[in-house]
Amino acid sequence: MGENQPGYREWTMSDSTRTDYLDLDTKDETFLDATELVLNMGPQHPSTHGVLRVILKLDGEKVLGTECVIGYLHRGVEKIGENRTYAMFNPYVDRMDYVASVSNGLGYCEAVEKLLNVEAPPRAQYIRVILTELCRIASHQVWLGTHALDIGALTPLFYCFRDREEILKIFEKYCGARLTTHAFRIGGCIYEAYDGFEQDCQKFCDAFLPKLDEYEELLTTNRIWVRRTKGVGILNPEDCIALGVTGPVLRAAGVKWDLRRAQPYEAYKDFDFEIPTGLNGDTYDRYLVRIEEMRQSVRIIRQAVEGLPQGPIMAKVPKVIKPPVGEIYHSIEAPKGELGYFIVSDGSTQPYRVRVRPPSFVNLQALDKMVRGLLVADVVAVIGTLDIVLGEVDR
Amino acid sequence: MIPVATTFFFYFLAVLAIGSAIAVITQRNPVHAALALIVTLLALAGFYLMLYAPFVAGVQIVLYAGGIMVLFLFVIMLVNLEQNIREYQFNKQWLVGTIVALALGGLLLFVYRTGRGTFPTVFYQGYRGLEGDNTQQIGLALYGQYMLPFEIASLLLLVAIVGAVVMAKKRI
Amino acid sequence: MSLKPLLRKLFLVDLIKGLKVTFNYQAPSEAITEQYPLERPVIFERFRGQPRLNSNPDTGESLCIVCNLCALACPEQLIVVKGERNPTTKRKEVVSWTYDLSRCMFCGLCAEACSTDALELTQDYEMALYTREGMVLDQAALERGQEPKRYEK
Amino acid sequence: MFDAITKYLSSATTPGEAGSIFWATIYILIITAGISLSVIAMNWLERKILAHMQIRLGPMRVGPHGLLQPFADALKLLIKEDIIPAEADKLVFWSAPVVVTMTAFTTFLVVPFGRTHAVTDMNIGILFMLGVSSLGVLGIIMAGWSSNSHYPLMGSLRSSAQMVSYEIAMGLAIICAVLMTSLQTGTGTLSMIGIVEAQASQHTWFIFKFFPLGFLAFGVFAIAMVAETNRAPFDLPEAESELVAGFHTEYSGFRWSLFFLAEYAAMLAVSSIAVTLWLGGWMRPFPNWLSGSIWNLAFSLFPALTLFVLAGLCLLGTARMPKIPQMKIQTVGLGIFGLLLGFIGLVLIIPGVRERVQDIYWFVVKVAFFMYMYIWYRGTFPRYRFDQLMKVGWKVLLPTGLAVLIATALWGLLPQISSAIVGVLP
Repeated sequence: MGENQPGYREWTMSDSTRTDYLDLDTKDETFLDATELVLNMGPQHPSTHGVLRVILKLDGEKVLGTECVIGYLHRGVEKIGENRTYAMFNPYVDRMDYVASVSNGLGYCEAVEKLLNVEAPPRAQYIRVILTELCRIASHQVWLGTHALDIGALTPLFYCFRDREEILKIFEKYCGARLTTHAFRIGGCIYEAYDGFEQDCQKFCDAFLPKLDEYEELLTTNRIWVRRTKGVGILNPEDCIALGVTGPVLRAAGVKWDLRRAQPYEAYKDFDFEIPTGLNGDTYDRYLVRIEEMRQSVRIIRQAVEGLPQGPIMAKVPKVIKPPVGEIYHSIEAPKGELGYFIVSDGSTQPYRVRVRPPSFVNLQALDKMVRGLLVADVVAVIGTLDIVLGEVDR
Repeated sequence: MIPVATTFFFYFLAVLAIGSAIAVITQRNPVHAALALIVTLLALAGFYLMLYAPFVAGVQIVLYAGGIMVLFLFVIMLVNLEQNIREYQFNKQWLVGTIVALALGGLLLFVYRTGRGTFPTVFYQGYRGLEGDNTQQIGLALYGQYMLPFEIASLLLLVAIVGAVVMAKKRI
Repeated sequence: MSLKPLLRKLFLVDLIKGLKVTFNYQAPSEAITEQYPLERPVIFERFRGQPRLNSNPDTGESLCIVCNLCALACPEQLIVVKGERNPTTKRKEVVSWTYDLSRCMFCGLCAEACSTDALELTQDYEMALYTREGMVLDQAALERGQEPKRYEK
Repeated sequence: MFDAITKYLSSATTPGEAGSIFWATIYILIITAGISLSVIAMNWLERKILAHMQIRLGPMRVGPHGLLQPFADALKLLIKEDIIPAEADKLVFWSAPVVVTMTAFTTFLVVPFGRTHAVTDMNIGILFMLGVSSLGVLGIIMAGWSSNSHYPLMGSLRSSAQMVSYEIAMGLAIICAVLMTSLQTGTGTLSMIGIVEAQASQHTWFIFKFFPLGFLAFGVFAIAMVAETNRAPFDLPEAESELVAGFHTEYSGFRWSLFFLAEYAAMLAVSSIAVTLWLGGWMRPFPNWLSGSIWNLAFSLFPALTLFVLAGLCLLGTARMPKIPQMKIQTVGLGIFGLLLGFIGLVLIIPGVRERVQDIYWFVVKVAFFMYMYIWYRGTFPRYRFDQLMKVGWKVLLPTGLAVLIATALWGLLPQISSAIVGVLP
C-alpha cells in the first residue's frame, strides 16, 4: 500500500512504543540506567497461548511498550465464507475459537436465521442454551488452567481438564465430536437430545460445583496468587469502552454488560441468572468474575434442563438456503466476549461477505494499555487473563 | 588435619594465582577478566587454608568469590562490551605504570630480604593448635581488640550502601 | 487488619489449604490418565469418524443411488461420485466413488445429505497412516470400513 | 599397605580426620555416585508424585511404572546433538555447567551422613558449604551471559539477585543454629558433625530448642533454601512461562543435563544442611524417650523394614499388572526389582551392616522429607513475581531472621543476664 493510497498510515516501531505520555520521568535518568532491551516474546513461547508474538521494549524487567504481531494462524476464514454456501460455512466457524466452538456455531446460525427471518423452535433453543453454557464452562476451564499455568501453578490445569472432559463427553454423545462440534444447524438443531442427556447435564452440574470450590481453594485466597493478580493489568471502564473490550474483561471493570441480558437471544430471557461484575478491573477481578460466571452457567443449565420443552427441533428452512438481499449483524455473548457476525447477502446461495467480530481480537488491543509500566512476568499474567485464542484473533 | 602434599599444592596454587592474575589484566573481554579474578581469589583462599586459617578462607570464598564478584559480573554483563573490546588495551601511561610496578616489586623484595629472619621456614606445630579455634580467635580480636575500627568500617559500608541507593534510584 | 485474617496469614492458612488439596489427590485411584493403546476410549454412538458406504445386507448391493447430494454438501468438495445408468435395471450405478480423507474435517454434512443412509460416519477413529497414499478411499475401501491396523515401522 | 587401609575401618572417625587418603577417595566416589543415583531417583519420584498430585499417572511405559524412564532420558540427553549458539562465548558457555555441577557436588564433602560417614569434618564445615554453594551462582551467571540471548541473560540476572539476597536470610538462620550449639553449654562449633553432636549432647533437635525460636529460624531457612535452589514457588530464574527456561534456554543435551544434575544436587545439599542444623542429622528419632537396647535394636531394623515394605509394594504391583502379553516384560521386571529390594533388605539385617547403615538411613529419610516438600510446593503454588520475591526476602525473611537471632542470643544469655541483675539488686 503506497503513501498516497487511502487508508495509508505511517506505522513504525517507535510509534507503537511511545513512552512520552507515560508516567516515566526520563528527565532524571541516572548514569546507571541500562540500555533498553527489545525482547521478542513469541511466536514460539510457552505462554503466548498459541502463536502470538509480542515485541516487548524493556527497561530491565519493566515494560516500556509492546507491539503485538498477529497473523501466524491466519487461515482466511472470512474469505472461505464467501466461497461456501450458508450451510457449508457452518463447520468452519467452529475452527475460529476452537476452545468454544459451540458458541461460534450458535452465533453464525442465529445470524443466518435472522437473515432468513426464521426462529428456532423452543426445544432447539433450550438445547442450544444448555450446550453453549456447557461450552462457556469448558472455555473458562481452559482459561483458568492456562492462566494458572502462566502464573506458575501447574496443578489447576489438570483438574480443569479433568472436569472439561465430562463436558466434552456430553458434546460427543450429543453431536459426535468433542472439539469442533458443528452441533447446530441453521434453523435449529439437527441432533435430538440423546437418551440421558438431561441426567448427564445434571450429573455434571452436581459434580462440578465442589470441583470449582477446589480450584478456589488452590487459588482464590492463596497469597501468591493474590499478589500476582491484584492490581495487575488494570483497565478502567472508560478504557474498556473506548477500546471496545467486551466479555468478562469488561464486566470485571464494573460495567454490567452482558448480551444475554442486554439483547436477549435464544431462550435466555426465560432464565434467572446474575451477571457478576468486578470492582477494580484488575486480573484478580477478572479471575473472580469468570469463576462466578461458571457458577451462573451451572444455574442456567439446571434451569434449562428442568424446563426443556418438547416439540420439534428444526424450524422450516429450505434445503437450499437463499436469504433475501440484505445485511445483518448479530452478536452473542461468547465466553470471551461479544462475538458478532456481519453477513451481507446478495440473494445467492453464498454470502457476499462474512465479517466476524471476534472478542479475542478486540480484547487483545487492550494488552498494550494494560502492561505498560509493569514487569515481564505481568505481561504473561495479562495475556492469560485476556483469554485470547489465536485461532480467533487471526481467523 | 594432616597436611597432604603441601609443596605441590603451594606451587599449584601459586601458579594458578599468578597465571590468572596475569589473565585479569591481559584479557580484552572484561567478563573473562572478572572470571580470572575469581580464580585468583579462590587460589588465595587455598593459601589461607594452607596457613591454617580456615575461617579466613571460608570468608574469602563467601564474600569475595561468591558475593562481590557475582555483583561485579552482574554489572559488567550489562555494560556494552563491544565498545570495550575495540578500545586499546594499554594507554599512554604504560611507561609510568611499569616504573611504579617495578618500584613496588623492588620494595617487596627489599622487605623480604631484610625481614627474612621473621618468616618461618618450616610449619611449626604451634600454628596447628590455632586451627581449631581460628574462628574464635578472629571473633575475639574483631569484637575485642579492634572493636572501634570494626564499627567504623561497618559505618563506612552503611554510607556506601546509602550512596549506592541514592545514585541508582531515580526518585527517592 | 483485624485479628482473624492476621492469624490466618501468620499461620499460612491459605497455603496449607492448597497443599491439602494436592495432597489428597495423590491416591492412585484418582488418576484419570487413559493408557491409550492398552485402554481404549469409549466412543459414543454419534461419533463422526471414518466414513463408510453401506450396502444392502441382503443383496450385497450398494445403497448409493449416485444422487451426488453428498458431493454437493461437502464444504471441502472432497467427494467425487461418478455413476452410470444401468440400461437393464434403470438404476444409476456407481462407476467410481472417491473420498479424500486427508482433507476431511468430519463435519458430517455428507452423511446428513445422504438420502438413502448409504454414507455414514462410523465410530472408527484410528485413521493415521505413514504415507499420503491410502488417504483417498475408493468404493471398496469405503464399503470395507476400517481394517484392524498393525502399527509397524 | 593393607594395614593402613583397614586401620580406618576400626576407627570411629571420618576418613579426613583419620588421615586416610584411600578411604577419603572411596568416600568421595561413593558420595558422587550416590548423589547422582539419588538425582535419578528424585527425577522419577518427582515425576510420579507430581503426576499423582495432578491426577495423572506420570511415566508408565519405560519399565514397570516408568522405573527406567530417568535412565532412558539420561541416555537420550547423552546422545543428543550438542548445540552451542553461533554467537555464544564458547569458553564461558562450555565451563558454566562444569562450574555449577562442581560446586553442587563439592558441598557434599562435609555433609555428615553419619558419625563416620562423611569425607571429612571441617571445623568451618557450614561456612564451607555456604561458600561453595554461593559459587554455584557464578555458573548460572556465566551460562546466562555466554548464551548471548535475552531470555538466559534475564534469567541469570534474576538468579544472581535472588541468590545474593536470600543468602543473607539463610545465613542469619544458620547463625541461630550455630549460636544454639554454644549457648548454655559453652562449646560453639561450625563443624557439621559438631553441630549434630551438640544436638545429641543437649538431648534435643535444634528445631525444638528455645521454642518457638528454633522453629522460626528453621522456617526462615526452609523458605530461603527453596529460593536458593530456584525451585517453585521461587523458580523465577527458570520460570518457563516467562523466560522459557531461564539461564539454560540455549543449552541442550549433556550440558543441559549437567544443570539439571546440579539443581537437584543443590536441593539435596541444602536439605542436608537443614537436617544437620535442625533435625538432628543422623540421629534416630526419640533417642531419649525410647532408649535402651531393645529400642536400639528396633530402630536399627528400620532400614531393612522400609526396603521390605517397598519390595512388598513392588510384588503387589506385579500381581496387579494387567495380564496381557504386552505387559509381560514389565511384570517380570517389576517382580525382579521387588526381589532385588527384598534382597538388599535382607543384607541390611546383618548386624555389622545394620549398625553402620542406620545413621545413613535416618539422614536420608529426613532429607527425603524435604525433597517431598519441594515436589509438593511445586505441585501447589503459583510463582512469585520478581519484585515480590525480593520483598519477601528483604522485608519478611531478613527482619524475621534478625529478630530471631537477637532473641536467641538473649534467651541463651538469660542465665548470665539474670545473675547480673540479681547481682545488681540489693
